[in-house]
Amino acid sequence: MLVLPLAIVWLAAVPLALLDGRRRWVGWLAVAALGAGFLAMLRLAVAVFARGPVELVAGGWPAEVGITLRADALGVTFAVLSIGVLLAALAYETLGGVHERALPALVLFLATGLTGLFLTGDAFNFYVFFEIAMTSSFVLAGYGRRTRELRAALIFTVVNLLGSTLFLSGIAALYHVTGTLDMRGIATWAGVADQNSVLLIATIIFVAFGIKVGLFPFHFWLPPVYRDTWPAVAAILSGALANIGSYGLIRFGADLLPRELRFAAPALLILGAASVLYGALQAVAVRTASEALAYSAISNAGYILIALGIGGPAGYAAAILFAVVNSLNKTVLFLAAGLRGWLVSAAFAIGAFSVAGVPPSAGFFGKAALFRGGIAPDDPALSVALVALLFVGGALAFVYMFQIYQRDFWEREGAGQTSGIGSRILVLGLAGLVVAFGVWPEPLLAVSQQAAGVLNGGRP
Amino acid sequence: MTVLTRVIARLLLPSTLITAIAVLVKGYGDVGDGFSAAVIAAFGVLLQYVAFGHRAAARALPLRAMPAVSFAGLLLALLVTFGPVLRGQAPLAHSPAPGADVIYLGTLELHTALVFDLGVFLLVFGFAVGAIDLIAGATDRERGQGPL
Amino acid sequence: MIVLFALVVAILFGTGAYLMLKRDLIRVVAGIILISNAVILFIIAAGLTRGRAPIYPLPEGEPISDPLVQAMALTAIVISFGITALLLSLVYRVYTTRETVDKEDLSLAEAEDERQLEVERRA
Amino acid sequence: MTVLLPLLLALGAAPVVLVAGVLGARPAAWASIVMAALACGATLWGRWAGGGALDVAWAPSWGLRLTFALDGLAVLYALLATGIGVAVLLYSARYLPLHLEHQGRPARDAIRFYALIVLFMGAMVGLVMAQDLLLIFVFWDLTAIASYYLIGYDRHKAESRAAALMALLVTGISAVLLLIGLLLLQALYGTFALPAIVERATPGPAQTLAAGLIAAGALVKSAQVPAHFWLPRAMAAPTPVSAYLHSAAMVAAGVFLLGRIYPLLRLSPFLLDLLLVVGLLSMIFGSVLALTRDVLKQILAYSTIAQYGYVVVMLSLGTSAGVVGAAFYVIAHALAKSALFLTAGTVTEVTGEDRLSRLGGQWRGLPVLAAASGVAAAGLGALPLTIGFFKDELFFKAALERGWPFAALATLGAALTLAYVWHFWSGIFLGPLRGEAGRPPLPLVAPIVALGLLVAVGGVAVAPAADLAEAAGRVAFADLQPVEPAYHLDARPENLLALATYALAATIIAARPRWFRLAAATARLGERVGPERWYAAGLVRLNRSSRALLALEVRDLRSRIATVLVPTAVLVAIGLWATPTEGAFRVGRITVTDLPTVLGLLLAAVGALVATVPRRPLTLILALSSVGYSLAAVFAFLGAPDVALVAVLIETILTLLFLGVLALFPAELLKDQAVGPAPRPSLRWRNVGVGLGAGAFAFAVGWATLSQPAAQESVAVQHIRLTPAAHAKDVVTAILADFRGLDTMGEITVIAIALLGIAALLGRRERPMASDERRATSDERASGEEKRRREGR
Repeated sequence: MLVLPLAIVWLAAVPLALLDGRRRWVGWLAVAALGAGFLAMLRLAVAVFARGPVELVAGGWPAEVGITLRADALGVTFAVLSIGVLLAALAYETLGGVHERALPALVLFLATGLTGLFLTGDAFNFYVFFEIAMTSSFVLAGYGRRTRELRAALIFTVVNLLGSTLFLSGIAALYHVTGTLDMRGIATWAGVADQNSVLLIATIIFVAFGIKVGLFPFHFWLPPVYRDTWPAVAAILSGALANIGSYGLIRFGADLLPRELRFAAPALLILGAASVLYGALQAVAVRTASEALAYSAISNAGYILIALGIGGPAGYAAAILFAVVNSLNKTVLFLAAGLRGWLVSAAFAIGAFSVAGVPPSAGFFGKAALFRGGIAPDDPALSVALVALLFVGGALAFVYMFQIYQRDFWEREGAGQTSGIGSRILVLGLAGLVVAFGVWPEPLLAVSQQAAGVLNGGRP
Repeated sequence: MTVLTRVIARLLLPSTLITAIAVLVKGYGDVGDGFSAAVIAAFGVLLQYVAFGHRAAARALPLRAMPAVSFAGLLLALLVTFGPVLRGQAPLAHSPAPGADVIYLGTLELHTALVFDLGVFLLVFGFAVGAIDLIAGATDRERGQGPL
Repeated sequence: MIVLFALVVAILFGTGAYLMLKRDLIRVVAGIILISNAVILFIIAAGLTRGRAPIYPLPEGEPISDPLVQAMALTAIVISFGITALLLSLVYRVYTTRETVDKEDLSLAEAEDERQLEVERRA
Repeated sequence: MTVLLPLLLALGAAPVVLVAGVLGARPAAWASIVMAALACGATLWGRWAGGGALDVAWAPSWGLRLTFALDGLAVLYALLATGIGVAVLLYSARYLPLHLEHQGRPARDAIRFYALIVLFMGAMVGLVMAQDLLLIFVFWDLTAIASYYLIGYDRHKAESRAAALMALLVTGISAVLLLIGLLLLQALYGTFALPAIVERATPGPAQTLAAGLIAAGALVKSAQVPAHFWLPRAMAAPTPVSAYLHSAAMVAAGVFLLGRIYPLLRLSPFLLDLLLVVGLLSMIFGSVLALTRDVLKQILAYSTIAQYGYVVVMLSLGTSAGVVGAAFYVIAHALAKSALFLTAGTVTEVTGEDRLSRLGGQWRGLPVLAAASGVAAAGLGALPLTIGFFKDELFFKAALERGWPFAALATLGAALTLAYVWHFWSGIFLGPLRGEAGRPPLPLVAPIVALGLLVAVGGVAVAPAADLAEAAGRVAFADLQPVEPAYHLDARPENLLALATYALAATIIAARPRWFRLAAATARLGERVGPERWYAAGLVRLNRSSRALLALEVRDLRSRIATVLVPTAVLVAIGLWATPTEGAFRVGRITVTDLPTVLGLLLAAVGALVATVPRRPLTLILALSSVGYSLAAVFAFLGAPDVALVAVLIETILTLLFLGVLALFPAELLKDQAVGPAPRPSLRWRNVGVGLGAGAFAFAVGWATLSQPAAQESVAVQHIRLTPAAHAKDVVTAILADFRGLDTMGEITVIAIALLGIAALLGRRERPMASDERRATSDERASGEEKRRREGR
């Protein structure tokens, strides 16, 4: 059962690579395969939440010798989310008409990478799946093949390659100090290793994931990439791929290196605050919806970091909840920004309200979780500072989201022809999901708490 | 291009391929594996390019099929990976199982890991040759015609 | 040896970084290759138990070099090779659409686009 | 059931209206009216049946519950929301088609309007019944969303858009204060259930802070000074919206919330005093400004600010008379104010004028309207025989309890109210005839008549309203003293104050020419330096500084790389500084047997350094491959023959690929690169600096790691041990193909993806497929371009 979601997408990707993805039936075939993978993942997730983690060692070797695949609450949460986002984006592009033959296969390869890295319990194996995901997204970023997209792809590739090499060095270094690649083993042995080296290793791993989520000051690649890539690709990058960064920060920080995370908490809070304010301030004066969303992504990455800096079960749960909600929001918004018509305007508005944290939307609970985390610390000065920061960041989110919403959807209402009904319904359905989680938040809240519970640093 | 280079190139093609196969099957016992074997084999093909030019090489060799070879290799490796799952074993569980007896073909041990390595070989070979072909093709388009 | 490995890794990484800051994209690719080399050297150094090759029959009483870092290094080499090849073709495509391998020019084009956006926004 | 029915009817109204909208705008209008009337009836029935409560689990993980109760406070506001909702919707059913016709918009646009109004109503009903803090917040923001769309209903007008944005920003952002307060309460008392919190609450700074934050959110919503400015702007909405917003929803929500959390407010005298100041300021300020306005709806808007100022003052007096008075005041005000707004709408509709200076003498053409709105105006002005008389009676009574200064201020406020009400009504209906009036359609008058009648009836039979108010007060004040408003023909202080009010009002009206300049100057001053200016300037400045910041954003690839490397170096440096370094670093020994390795390493280093120098790409590539081969040698010396072999092979093929791609670039271009202008020296040194920084942090991390002895024996030992079991001799190959075969699987997948990417990038430009060429060229391509274009480029 653990292998099934991985096997489905991986095996399906190969024949699709040889087919011409511009044909409609190929696109739908890919959607069906990805949908099957999604369902298998969902089944796995249900089992994990009901009965606890599932694990197996590839090749039937003893643990640590072979690669351990481990599905725990944290991993399956991100996996279901990311594959869901990919599914939505692929269906969106298939509805609108695929332009390049490789697209469906690339999305499936990306799904393979994401599934694998969320389900693996081995640090180096994580790196390998990470590279599968990154390589497919490098190619995807150039989708459209005009100067704009190619430039975005180049920037994306070069900066993220730098991040990948940093991450790889981090893994090698962790192996050196712990003598193992198994995540559980690393968590055990990194805690007894000398703090000096582990902290430095943690720093470069942090940078690698910081680049991925677009944290200030590692974010400079992000705005042109999110702005200039195709809408569906931008949705994939921000809704699915950025999850690697959030997941990585949570997994490597709170689970594998909790001692270093606690030690670096002040730095995380400062960087997070800078990211929140910087991204939100930049987003105010931008010219297009996608650019506003890009800066908003930077701002929201800061929130995740702040939640991690707050730490404890509440902080980690908030980080996970916010990461999930943020990914949903960005998917809806990027997809909606590429369309026109009144259903789309409603979807964009729902996304905007969710980003601003207005109920009844999933974003509200993300924001409330952050505020609860901000109130939690015993130090009143810290609490006040955190709450004030969250307040200012939220206020700016109101300004930038609704300035752009009014400009793009109110002022220009009726301009341009309406997009296809299929894509619009898809986007509205996603937005409906955001509202549904706002009305009935229990699944999100329970999942984030349970996911935080599997972390070494997140046990009460 | 002199006649000599062409002759040498033609002669070298089988020998590189044989070296490659040797590296492939010997991998388990000694240095080398499917990957190195594939790169060595790719050099043999590359030599044909140098000797005969892209057009001629493309005519003589099934270059168009390279992506297919590549993905067939990937599929093969994937089947070895996920095949055992159908039998209720862990993925990549090789048969014969660890410690069990192996059928020998001369000194060659028949083992699913070998099939896995074959998949790697096909994929990397397809990649190397395919990439070179694509670059050569782009060169052709860029300046009409000519060798690498 | 420890400090020497660290130093050479640092030199490879630093020169790679320096090349990545250069104007033309060819040098950026070269920089990435150097940085990858630095990382692979670091991986091998991370298993610094010098000894015989880990191939059976194992030598008696002699140290054996760490096979796991070798496997990691091999995987990393292959991955970075594939990605470098991809990056090279991306650079080529950027060149054919922009007629340049010059980064400066690339950012100029971006500035142009942004000015265009500004004009449209005002309108 | 008694709770559920009004709630379901109110919340279900919006979907019902949308469904009815499928049939057209008129059915939607009727559906909205029917649903509002049903909800109103259900609320009355619920009150008759004695209230009730509902408590269902919502989100157990956070301890959230769906708790609703139909208590006195809820009944009062729910009746206002649904009852006035019926009147407003009846009015809208005729008004909106006219409105849309004027603007040349399709009649179907009205459906959205009705749906939003009933959504607004549903949100209000939910808000007043909710007993769970987060639930309260959910409905609170839902009213903000509904009002946002209603204010921005005429979205083609820039004015409407700005007003909607302002209302959303001001009320939405201030609502976050409320949220913080609610979460703080939860953190203090461990529950989101308001009744439980009221029980557990004890005075203290944290409690005061929480209650203060909630009150702040409530005051902004009630448009109290200094956050009042959004309300007059919100007049950009169609008139029925204003009528509803001001009387029964949105603005009323603010004072409702103050009533809801009153037990918490009471714990802190400081907070009550603060509220008192805000209320008094709003009262005076709103009244004075209302007196100076010329646009009909503006007068009413400032009046609302002042009127809710009264309510806040009454609440903050801290007496039971004040609390009941506040509740009563809300009823009286809602009836009168909605009638007056609708009057303004009708007058504007039939005359086309919306300013007092262009109106006058309209009673001739609109006698019924003049009479009905006259009664409503009298109600707002607190003349006897209207419900308004009692609101002032209670107000005076409460003020007197606190002392004469408060009574004096109350009198002044009441007099100002009477004065601007007169200003408004007489300006429209009395004096010489100005403005051509057509005949108003019946639905534009009937709701006003109905509301006027209610105002008059309330002036005779005060008991029902008084009961409602008392029941509402009981929620806030458990130990409530009954208050019985009635006409007393004696010389009690309240009556004297009322008389004083009339006299003062007459003076103010008569002396209008004397004070008008002063008042207008004050208003102008307020506009020039007031909070609205701050808002506008703040928004402009925010956008400007954001644009300036945006201009600073890095724009080229090299800086994007540098901005990754430099902060990393800084972080690593901080990490080094923050941890003890003593004994953490080891140099390590070098023996004679290491010499080949050392040599290889040095060659690699030299090769890398050489690679930075050449200007010709070919030399660069040679330098690169020398690095690669040297490293391969190092690997061989270190006992890693597999790695060495692959490194050599890869280096060779990579060099060939590199050369191949290079051959694609025209020679001139590469030459240009080679001899092109040298980069500016500053830039060059910056690059060198960044490179050095990168090298430094790599060195630090590398050295720190390698100095650290492994914490345990490497797992590789087991790999070596188990290799024979895997039928292999070469441990590395066994790891790659067996132990860690999944890594290899991933690795070759990366290669396959790279091939896919190279094919996409270097292959022939993809042409649209023959089979669906038409689709691909025309609509697919177009839709792609369209996407781009629509993104605003």
